[in-house]
Amino acid sequence: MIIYLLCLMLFCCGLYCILRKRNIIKIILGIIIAEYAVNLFFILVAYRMGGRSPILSSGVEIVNMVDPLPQALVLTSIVIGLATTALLVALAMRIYEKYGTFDITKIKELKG
Amino acid sequence: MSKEHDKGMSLIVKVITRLTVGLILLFGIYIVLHGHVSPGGGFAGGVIIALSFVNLMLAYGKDVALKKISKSAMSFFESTGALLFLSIALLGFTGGYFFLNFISKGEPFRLFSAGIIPLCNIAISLKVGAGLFAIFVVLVLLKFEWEKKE
Amino acid sequence: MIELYVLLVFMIIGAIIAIEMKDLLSAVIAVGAVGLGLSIVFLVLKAPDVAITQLVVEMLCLIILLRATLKKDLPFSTTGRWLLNTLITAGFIVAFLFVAIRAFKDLPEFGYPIMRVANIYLKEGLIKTGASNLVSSVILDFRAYDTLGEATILFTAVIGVLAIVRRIGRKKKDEVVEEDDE
Amino acid sequence: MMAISNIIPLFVAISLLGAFIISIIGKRLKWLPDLMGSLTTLVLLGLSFITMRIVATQGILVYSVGSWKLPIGIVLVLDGLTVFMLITVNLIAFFISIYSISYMNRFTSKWKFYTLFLLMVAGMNGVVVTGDIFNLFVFLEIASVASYALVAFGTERHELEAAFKYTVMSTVGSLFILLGIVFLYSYTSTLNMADMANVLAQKGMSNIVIMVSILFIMGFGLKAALVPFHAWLPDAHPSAPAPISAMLSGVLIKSLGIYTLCRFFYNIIGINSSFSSILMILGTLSMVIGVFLAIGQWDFKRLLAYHSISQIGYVILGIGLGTPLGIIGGLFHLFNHSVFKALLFLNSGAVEYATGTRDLQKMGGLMTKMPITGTTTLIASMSIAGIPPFNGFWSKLIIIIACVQANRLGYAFWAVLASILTLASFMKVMKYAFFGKLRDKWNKVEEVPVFMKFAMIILALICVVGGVLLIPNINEVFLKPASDVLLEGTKYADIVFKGIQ
Repeated sequence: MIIYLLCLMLFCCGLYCILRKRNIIKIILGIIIAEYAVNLFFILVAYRMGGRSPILSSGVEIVNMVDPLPQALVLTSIVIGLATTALLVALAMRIYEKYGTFDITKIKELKG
Repeated sequence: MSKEHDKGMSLIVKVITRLTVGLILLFGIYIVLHGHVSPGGGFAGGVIIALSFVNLMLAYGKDVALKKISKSAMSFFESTGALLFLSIALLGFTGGYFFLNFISKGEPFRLFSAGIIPLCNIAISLKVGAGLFAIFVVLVLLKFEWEKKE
Repeated sequence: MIELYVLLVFMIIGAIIAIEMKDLLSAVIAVGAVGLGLSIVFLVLKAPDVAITQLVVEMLCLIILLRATLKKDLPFSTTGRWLLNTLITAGFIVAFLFVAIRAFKDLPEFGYPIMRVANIYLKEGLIKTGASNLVSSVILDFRAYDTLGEATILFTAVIGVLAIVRRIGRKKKDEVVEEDDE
Repeated sequence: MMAISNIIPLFVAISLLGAFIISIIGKRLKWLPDLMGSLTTLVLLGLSFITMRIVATQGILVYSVGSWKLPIGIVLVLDGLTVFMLITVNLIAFFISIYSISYMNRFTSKWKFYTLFLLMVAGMNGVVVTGDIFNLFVFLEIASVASYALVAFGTERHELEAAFKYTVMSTVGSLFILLGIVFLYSYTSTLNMADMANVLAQKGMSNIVIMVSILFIMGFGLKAALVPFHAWLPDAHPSAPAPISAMLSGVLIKSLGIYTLCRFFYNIIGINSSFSSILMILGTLSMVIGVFLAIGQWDFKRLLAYHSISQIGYVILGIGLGTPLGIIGGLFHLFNHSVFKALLFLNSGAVEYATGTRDLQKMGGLMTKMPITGTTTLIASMSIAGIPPFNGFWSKLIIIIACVQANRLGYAFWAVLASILTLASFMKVMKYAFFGKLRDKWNKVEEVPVFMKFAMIILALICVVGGVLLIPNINEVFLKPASDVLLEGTKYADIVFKGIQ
């Protein structure tokens, strides 16, 4: 229970960074932190008290393995995070090239 | 700054890189091939392979690294890996289902077991290794061009 | 399970440092520390596959981000109505956490998941797929279709990055532009 | 003998195959990307019409990927709503790929464009056909990542900026969706949507369901650009190349936002009156605020983008009503909006192609020089404004009648008001862009190439004859099965379990 809360607090740190920081790189860092938190939450809900990793070895009977499904899903979600981050960094570098700054208060050609 | 990076880093770094880069590559291949019996798998192994090339590039500069694997080869490997994975999926239709594990499962805990899983791992590692190194190269070269202008 | 709490607190502190640090390079390195902490947490939670992947992905992310930020420390500017916006954000986060805490009461207790479907994987995974690494058997056999999607996302990102870094995007009518294709 | 249900995975496989082949050999053979793009989308369109027949004759089809049965593997589901969305997506995608053959000559690296375009189509088809919630998330991300790159395809300053804003907001939406999926998985211990519906029905209402609903409304609302979450749309849609604007406004926000919201609220947790009124309030807000913001715009594409927000509001309002007539109206408006908004964006692209500007104040009298673009724009404008006998009229009429029938006169009033304001704003467009005196500098303007004309004319024809979809015989195979899926609610689970061979 408290551990879930700590995990969501990490998520909120990332969210705060995305919403309040005015620097492109900081926003990207916020997204990365929030992604970490969601991945962590997925593994947390799969954990089993005193569990073993879900890898069999020959000749040994293991009874209490943790849930392998969320681990597989988190692998996918890490890759998705990497893809998004790579795209964001490419965009950020191009924006720096065009505007000469990472500050989004100075990058405002479009009106909201 | 750009000139330094064309040449690479200092001698110590170069020597250590030369000694370790092969091992890193080998470790990546090991992780890929044993994905179905031990932790790891195509994705992690592919990233390690990409990191070995990144290491080479950081230490020796872009010319040496791009001589080992050219840009067109990277792009080819990437698309081929993706296509290979899709064709494994489509070959499942021979057994009647998309993504059917159509090869015999073999004996557990051996290297040659688990049907299509090792093949999928190899396809993914090709794709991931080439793709991530391509992203890295593109982003680094992008920086070089406009730093020269300044 | 005390080490889990310690690691999580460490990660939160790392995240706060990363957010509040004025220097971009330090912020990126702090996020790297958070990622490494996450990797250890995965190991403690018995997810070695995820830990390895997180570790290598973390390194690659760090290298790419370092290349993007090197020698570009910039002063931060604050916009007008700073206090108001911060209050709104804080209010949103507090409301979010409040709803989440109420939802946690209905979740299964930490360490005792339901595992209705997962037990099938644990019992029959080896017989049906032949892979002793059950995570591998899930991602590449039971749910291989997801992995096809995952590989496609990475492919999309590579093509996307190649498309974004093109020097010249648009051309005028009948203009011939030398294309720098990779 | 191949089972008939093997057709379902082909929707993803064919589009991915097209994308991969273009990426390997497309840069050497310059003609290949054009051909491959049109051919792939044509095949997909043909397949979607075949599925319409299959569902009409055989009922719902369920496909187990890799022969793993329902709870442990991923299943693909083909029901009325899926067929409806497949036809909408692939129809628009086909005409847009034809249009792009000429239009994209103004951009470099055409093969990258077509690769990303086909990947986006693959993602949307994947979202629509899947019956597994995590799989839905993965394909949603494919479509989103492809669209981030496509918005920045021109690589000018404002395009990069718009793409960055879009990427950040959309990624936050994805994170909320993923968090919701984690809660659902922990609570139900399954990822299959049908299985999940069963478990949730047993456990009844709880705080988890409320939490997940909030997360999903925020997440999918960000993807669909409902009003409190709409800030990215007016930047991202105008900045993209015109075919991509058409694709984003026409189908992407619908298959990623509205379809998923419908599926979740109707088929997984089962709709009740409070969720229904949340959807209706969000819909009305989008409808009214979108149209008020649109009126003051002078940039052609930006104006259209604000109208997208407003029209999405109609769809959500109709679907949120929950009555049979309301749902039919909402879905019909979804289809109609795909057609006429795609057409309008293609028109704006044609004007930009010919004159090089998007500013309405600088245009004028283009009707004489570009008769086909002018006429098709006129048809599309009348459709979106709801003038009989064009398709937009029928769907808006049904939604308003449904509001009145359900005794929601307030909502009906706002719908009528938004419709009148839409008419006013499109009269402005026609007056400034196409009628009036021709300016001297546009004397050399020529009509656009033949491929662009072809796509615009066919879409305009669909706008004109769109009303026939309401004729009972056609309604029976296209709209009614789709609305039935939503009306059945959580019986969806039983149907899917029964459908497994």
